[in-house]
Amino acid sequence: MNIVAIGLALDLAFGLLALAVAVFALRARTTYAAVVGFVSFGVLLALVWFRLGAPDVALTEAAIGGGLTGLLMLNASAVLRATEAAAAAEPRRPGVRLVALLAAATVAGGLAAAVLALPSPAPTLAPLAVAGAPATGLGNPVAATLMAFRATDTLLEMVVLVLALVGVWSLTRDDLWGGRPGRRHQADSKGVLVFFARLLLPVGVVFAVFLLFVGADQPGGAFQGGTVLAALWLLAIMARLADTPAIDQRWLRFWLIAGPAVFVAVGLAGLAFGVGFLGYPEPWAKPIILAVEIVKIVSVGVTLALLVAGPPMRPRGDDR
Amino acid sequence: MTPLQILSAVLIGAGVFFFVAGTVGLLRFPDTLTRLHALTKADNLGIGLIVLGLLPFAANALVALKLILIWILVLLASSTVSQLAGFAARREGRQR
Amino acid sequence: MNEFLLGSAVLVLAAVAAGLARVLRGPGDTERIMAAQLLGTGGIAALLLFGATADSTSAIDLALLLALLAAFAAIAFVKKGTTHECPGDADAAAAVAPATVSGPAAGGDQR
Amino acid sequence: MNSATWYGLVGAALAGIGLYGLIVHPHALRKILSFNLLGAGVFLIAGVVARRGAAAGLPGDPVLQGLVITGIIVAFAATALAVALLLRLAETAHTASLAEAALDRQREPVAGSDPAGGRTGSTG
Repeated sequence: MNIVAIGLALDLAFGLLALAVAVFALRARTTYAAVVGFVSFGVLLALVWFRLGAPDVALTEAAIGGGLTGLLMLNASAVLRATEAAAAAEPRRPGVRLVALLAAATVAGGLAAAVLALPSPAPTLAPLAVAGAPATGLGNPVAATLMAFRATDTLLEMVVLVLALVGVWSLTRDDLWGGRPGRRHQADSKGVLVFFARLLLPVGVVFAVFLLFVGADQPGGAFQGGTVLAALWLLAIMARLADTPAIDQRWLRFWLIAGPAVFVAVGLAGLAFGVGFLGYPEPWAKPIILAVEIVKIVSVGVTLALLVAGPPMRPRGDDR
Repeated sequence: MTPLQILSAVLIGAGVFFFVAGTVGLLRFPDTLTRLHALTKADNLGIGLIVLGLLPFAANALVALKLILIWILVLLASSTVSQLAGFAARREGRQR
Repeated sequence: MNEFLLGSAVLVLAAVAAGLARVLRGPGDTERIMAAQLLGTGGIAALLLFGATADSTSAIDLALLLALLAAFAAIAFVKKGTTHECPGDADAAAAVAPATVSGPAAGGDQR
Repeated sequence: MNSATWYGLVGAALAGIGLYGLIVHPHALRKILSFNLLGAGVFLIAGVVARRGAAAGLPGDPVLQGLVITGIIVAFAATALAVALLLRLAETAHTASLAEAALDRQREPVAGSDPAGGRTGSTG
């Protein structure tokens, strides 16, 4: 067996496993089991992304798909557990399965045909990205894409995160506005979880900062680091080392808008200095990008954690 | 093959063996707590031996440090999860 | 040596895939958590093994992230899936689901 | 067949699986989950296109990879909003099924303070 064949076997195994877990998440009886499957799927997908030569995407998928989305759905499935039986017992209209199967087969078949018919040689922007990278001072072309070539996308994405949070908060019951998101967590009488969280938090924070700084030249970056920070904060909340903050606090609001605001400020400064919106004057490009990223990591971390925590459910005074 | 490579191969092989053994235990053991016991073999020994086997390949000290940190994190995580899952299984009173 | 490392990765993955049958079969949610934990650990091992063939530091960073978050997900599973909710919590859970307090029913047959 | 094409086919299959679940499942949380599977399939195909664009010493087209990262984060934000909407729906309509919620609009109770738990489980 040569190395290419074993590599292909590995890819086949990853793909089949991912499909099997996806089918399980689709067919599982309880939502809880489906979410367990979905999180495993996220881990597998991260490995697939790595095999596809996209370690930056792999880090994002691992942090979001394997971490935050899973927690979000778990919270929801715990709250909705009693609604499952009714939904499962709902009378199905005949033919829905057949129509769904047809639609799914059509879409999957069409996409598969498109994949097989992709043009060769493939169009690519990789040479352009490599040529443009020195001007940004970044060694990681994906980071250069996110922070320079397609910086408007990243800016709008940060705005979308804040808008989504505004949407979530707008679902608050009137009497709970300004309260704390999520329910109170049970005290962990055995102390295992507290012990674990205390050990993990410092390691995790160091790793998040490491991801931020390594992101300039290697896979990593503020989004991935911010997601780790969000997960750590949520872990501290689960272990009751911290409580969710009341949503009308000034510092919270400050960090929510700090990321997009700094980004916009840098963009406007670019206009003022004649290099265009979100353009960076060349020798300053890397320090500016790094400054934006440092603000972004905190901003993203706070926003993502609050998105998972959901709208306020307890009055502000209801702390531990 | 140098002696170091042979040592590596033996360690990695042993690690793979514990992964297989852990899986077999997870599939074949009769109740939740014994399955938990099998799982910790894969988690602690399996990845530990593989990390030990990969250490000679580490390009520099930082990589080696990260490898060891991964092992410690997995150890920490698996013992915490085992404790919590064990409590949960006992509270549910299931002995399947 | 590289063939050996990649082959080991395939073996670990195959073992973990067999373990996934536990996720499918259950019987309880605890088993599902265990299988997910095994998949996470096995994924990390496979990643380290084939990362070593490619000399890439990003494989190790990804493995570190997975190790950090595997525990996070598993703890959330245990806390959300099998513990009983605090009876004092008068929130949506209590309103929507007055009968949340029954562990064994979680894996019951609803279809 | 090379690895990239294989993963492209996996992506196509994932999109199909996700779409099927989105249509068939009555429970809205399962719909959200299926939608995420669908999205994962589409992202994966984008990743395959990026992989095929490997050039200039890079393992893939970094611009497309950057866009996928943006896409994953935005998909997460949308998922969080959808879950919040669903939980609010369940709180007021006591069901997680969209069809049933539409039938139940007139039965609006006082939100979140109904200790009897409404009609959960009473259908069948």
